[in-house]
Amino acid sequence: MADLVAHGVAHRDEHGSAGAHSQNLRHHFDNMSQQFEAGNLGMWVFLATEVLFFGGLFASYTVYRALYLPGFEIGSHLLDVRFGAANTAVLIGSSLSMALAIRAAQTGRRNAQVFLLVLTMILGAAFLGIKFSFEWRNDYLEHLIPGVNFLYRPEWGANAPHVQLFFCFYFIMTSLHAIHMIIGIGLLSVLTWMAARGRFSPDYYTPLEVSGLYWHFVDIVWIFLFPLLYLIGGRYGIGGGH
Amino acid sequence: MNAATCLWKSNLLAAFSLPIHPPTASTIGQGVDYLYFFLTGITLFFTVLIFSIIFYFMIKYHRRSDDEVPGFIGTSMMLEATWTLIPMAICAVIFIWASYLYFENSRPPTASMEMFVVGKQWMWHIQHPEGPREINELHVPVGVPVKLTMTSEDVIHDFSIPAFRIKKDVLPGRYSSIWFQATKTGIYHFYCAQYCGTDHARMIGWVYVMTPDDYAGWLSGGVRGESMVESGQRLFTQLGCITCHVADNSGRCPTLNGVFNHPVKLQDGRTVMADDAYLRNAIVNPNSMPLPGYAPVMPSFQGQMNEEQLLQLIAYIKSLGPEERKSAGK
Amino acid sequence: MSSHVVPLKVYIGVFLALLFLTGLTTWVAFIDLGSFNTVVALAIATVKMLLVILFFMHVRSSSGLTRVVVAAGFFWLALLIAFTLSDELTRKWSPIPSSWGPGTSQSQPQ
Amino acid sequence: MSTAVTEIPQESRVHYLNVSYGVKSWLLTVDHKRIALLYLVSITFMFLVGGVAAVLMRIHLIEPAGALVQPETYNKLFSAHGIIMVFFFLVPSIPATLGNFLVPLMIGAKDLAFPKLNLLSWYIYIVGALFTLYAVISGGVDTGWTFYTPYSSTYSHSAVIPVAIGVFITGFSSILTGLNFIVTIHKMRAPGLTWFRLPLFIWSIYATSVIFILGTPVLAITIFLLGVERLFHVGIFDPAVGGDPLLFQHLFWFYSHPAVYIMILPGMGVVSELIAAFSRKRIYGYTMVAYSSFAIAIISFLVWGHHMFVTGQSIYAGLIFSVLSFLVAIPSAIKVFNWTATLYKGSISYEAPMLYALGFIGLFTMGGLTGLFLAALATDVHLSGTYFIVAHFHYIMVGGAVMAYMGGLHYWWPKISGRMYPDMWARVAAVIIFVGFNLTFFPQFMLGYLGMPRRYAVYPPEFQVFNVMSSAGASILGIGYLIPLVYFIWSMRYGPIAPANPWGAKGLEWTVPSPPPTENFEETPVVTEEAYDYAPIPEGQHG
Repeated sequence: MADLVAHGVAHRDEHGSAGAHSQNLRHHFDNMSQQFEAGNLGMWVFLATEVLFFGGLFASYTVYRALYLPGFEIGSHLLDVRFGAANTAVLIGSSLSMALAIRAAQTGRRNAQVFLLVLTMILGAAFLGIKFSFEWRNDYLEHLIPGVNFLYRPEWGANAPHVQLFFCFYFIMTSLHAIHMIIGIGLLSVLTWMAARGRFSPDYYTPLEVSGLYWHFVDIVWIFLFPLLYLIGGRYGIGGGH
Repeated sequence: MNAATCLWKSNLLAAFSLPIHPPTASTIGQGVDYLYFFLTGITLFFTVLIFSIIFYFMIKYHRRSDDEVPGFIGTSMMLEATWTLIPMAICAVIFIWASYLYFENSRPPTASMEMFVVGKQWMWHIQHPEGPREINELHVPVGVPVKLTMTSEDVIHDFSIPAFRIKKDVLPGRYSSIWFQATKTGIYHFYCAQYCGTDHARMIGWVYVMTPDDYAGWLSGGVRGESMVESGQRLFTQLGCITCHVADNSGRCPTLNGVFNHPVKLQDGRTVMADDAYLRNAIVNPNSMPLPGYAPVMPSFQGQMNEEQLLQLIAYIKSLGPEERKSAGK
Repeated sequence: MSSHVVPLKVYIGVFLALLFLTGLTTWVAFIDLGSFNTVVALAIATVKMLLVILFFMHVRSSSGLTRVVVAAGFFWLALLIAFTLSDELTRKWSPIPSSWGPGTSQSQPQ
Repeated sequence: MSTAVTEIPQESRVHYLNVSYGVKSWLLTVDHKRIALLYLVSITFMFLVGGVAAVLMRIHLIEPAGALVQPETYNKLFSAHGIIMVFFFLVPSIPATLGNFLVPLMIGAKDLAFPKLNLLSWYIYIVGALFTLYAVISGGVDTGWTFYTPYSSTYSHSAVIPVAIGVFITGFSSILTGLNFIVTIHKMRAPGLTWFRLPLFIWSIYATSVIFILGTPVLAITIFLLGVERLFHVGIFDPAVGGDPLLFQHLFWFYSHPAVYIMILPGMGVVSELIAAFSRKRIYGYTMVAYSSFAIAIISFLVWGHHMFVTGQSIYAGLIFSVLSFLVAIPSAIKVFNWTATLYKGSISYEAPMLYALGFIGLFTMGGLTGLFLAALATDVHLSGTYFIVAHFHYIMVGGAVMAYMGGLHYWWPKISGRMYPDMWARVAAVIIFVGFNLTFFPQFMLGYLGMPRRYAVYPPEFQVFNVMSSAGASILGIGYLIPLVYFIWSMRYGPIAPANPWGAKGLEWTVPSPPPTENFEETPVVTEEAYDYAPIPEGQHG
């Protein structure tokens, strides 16, 4: 959690009190390019941290998947690949609109910025909608949420604990990802407001750029989560979707 | 026994009011000690070296006036290389020596006596193959390799016998093992060396190293329960294993005669060794490793028996030679 | 400001490539490739990641320092996974009992 | 760098301490120097709390049957001591106080790159610390600072969750501090201040920040998984359903071994500054010392398995981790030799900071060499889990990191407070700490070799003699630490006014007045000289 709040501040730092100044340059920087580079590097370093933050989960997941492949396959095949693939497409779309929003700032088109930022948020919300109201709801109904209502099924046999382990990681990874999405949407709403007030120009769009990096990173996490969670051991032999 | 303990303790206190070296009472201990002394020598040498140089320089180059400015001294790459390569060489020697010892020590001799250790908060249960059980005490004959197969009922413990220079974590849900061959009769401490909760510090006991005659006397003296194998055999019947695992391989399940320590071919094509861990898994989690040609009909016995019974059952299966079953169990 | 404006068609092209790869990875999952299914899925994911990093995140036109930071993150992740697996995957090989197989001598250190 | 400082009387001059007053001016400050002081006060408090726990433990252990408390309480004491000292004192100690204060000053910047983020780091630290203190007061936690599963996840009946939350939160404070340092050192250096003109303290802080950035998140997620497991019992680390308790140890040590270097690397940086200043010489083998910080930061991530040689980790993995552990000893050895060589033909004076620095070299050498016993597989089997380990890491963390911290605090105290401390008292305290430290921890090497396991509330009587020695040493050590606390506070009001450069040392931080103005430098300095440029460096030589 804290990292995300911090991100907001990290990001705000570059433009923080800018409203009060006639310029966007903070006093302890020598010039705009130093400030831009500092903000950019700060976000990249933060993302390196994020890689390792998710990395602990990926490492644990890899270990258990290597040890308990059959259980993980059963678990993976209980997920609906159509939702996973659709969500991947939605998220890629949001990354595109984010990138285009930055481009709109670079080319000084304010209305396009606002439109694209709103579109990004809508796509992000759509992702979360699919995740929560279809996938997680189904999982709940099918008693697949460990620690809440998980039930062993007889056909899993001795693999049952490992199926549960798979769902542990499924829920921890997707919820951590979802939290990052929610923070990202919060960030974008601030940016939208700023964009609407014309705060960004071809000379100054650092907040957009660094938030974009964050948004794309969250996209990348999902790009890996999709095959790792939905496509274990191939989907052949179990029929389409469910 | 308690009197002997007290006597020994007071003797020790009298003899070594300030002990600086633990007793060395196993074949492994000797080798570890040599390495330890070598390392101590290295440590002393370099500590004394650094301290002396610092003291010497401190006195020799003491600042004499406030505006004194010493000249620049360029770095000699030869010198840098020297004090990089020499420590490297020393480290390489220690690494090879220590690893060699460790590998040697991790390999129990085949002719080992096997004893079973179960750790639980906060005591040690020990069972001898002949039957006697002990709590927080371990009687062993001198000069005979002994292998301890260990597991835990709850958290991670660690079975440590400093006089033998051995130690190994005891984990729940799996077996770990150590072995030793005592070289000196006597009484030595063993400890739990992995923090395990409130009374961690009371999870200690004594190893009694006895002459083989004394050990035989001790074995016959105590109230003798069933041997490990006998208990296992009883469980084998009670739990109904015997109805499927028929000796002549005519049952619904494969015969267990001679299965121990031999490769088993699994349905997915892998071949695994039928060691303790395999047998344990096969009992607790039978369907996780289906065998070709057999239906997965065996139920899991997880929760049906405690760790000690599991050990007994495995001891019985291990005792089943390739020949007739009735010759086993004796 | 440092970065130049990337042409619209590059963004659209990358987007279409990402969509195509998503479809591809899903489609491939329904074909039996044995253990190669995982390899292919991860390879495709890696390509997608590179596309996002290089184009959407502008690493293609950014400084060497940024590239080092990106590489460091993934390199350390690889270390974490590789070294953990070095234990988890080799743990079951208990040393071969000295009685097993011909030519192994009784090793009993004195 | 050698520009003469015009001395204006301190009282009439506006500096960062008197620029504004009141609680609000401190709690909302974004000045890196004030934030450093906020940290200084907070970690000193945590040090005292952890220290009290240590003293109680040592009193308890005077008698084999335990002299003071029940085993349950003892377990909570050593857990509180470990958790507080590691996560709330040692990890932030030098980076968050001296680092925060000095990084911008040393590189000629007005502030860190993200001042508000810096303040936020402190608040995060405080929230984490409050959670942990709450847990300690509301009943305590008894898992040890290592939180090993399944004890912590299933069997412990203590306040594991609040402490886990505290540690989790504090981790982000480290991450943000590290992030700030990395960006600052990359982007805010004064013109002319190339990488190889940087003070070695900056190199070590940079290397430390790399570990902060790449290690701490793994700890955070590990603690998170532990919390999930404890709350929901879903089996992540539970062997009954296929979870692996050793996986927790892998993830935990992936951070916590490098964390040892988070503690010692900044100490190495401080000692490099002190040795140079008090022998008036450029550090011998500057480049090697700088690179070795980096080598340590990287290799330190590859050695964590040496904490697990007796856990049942694969012996092949053990082999790899063992050889890499020996490898990480090499850069440390290089540093020790280079520091010692710096003294050669120097102009050595024995102010208190120098005494700490020399003490550091000696104790770190011993701590490092005893580490070889633990990197070596065969001897580790005998020694791991015993007091030998306790002694070894205290030689590194207390004999090393805390000594350096104390030395650095004395060295830069005139810059921080604008006042001098009483030199005689400081030297006496340094000697007392050195003696007390050795008396406390050397006997523990013997105890460990004899086989006494750590974390024992009671112990067999044959170990009593060494335990009593250790407890006696601890009381001396305790007094040693209280003396500086008293005279530092005293000096803030009554100490003689400090000049801008009381030691005649080189470095940008000594070119500004003591205490420095809020903006640090009136105009951005331009650096034309090498670091530690006491004597002219011949053309083309870097050394």
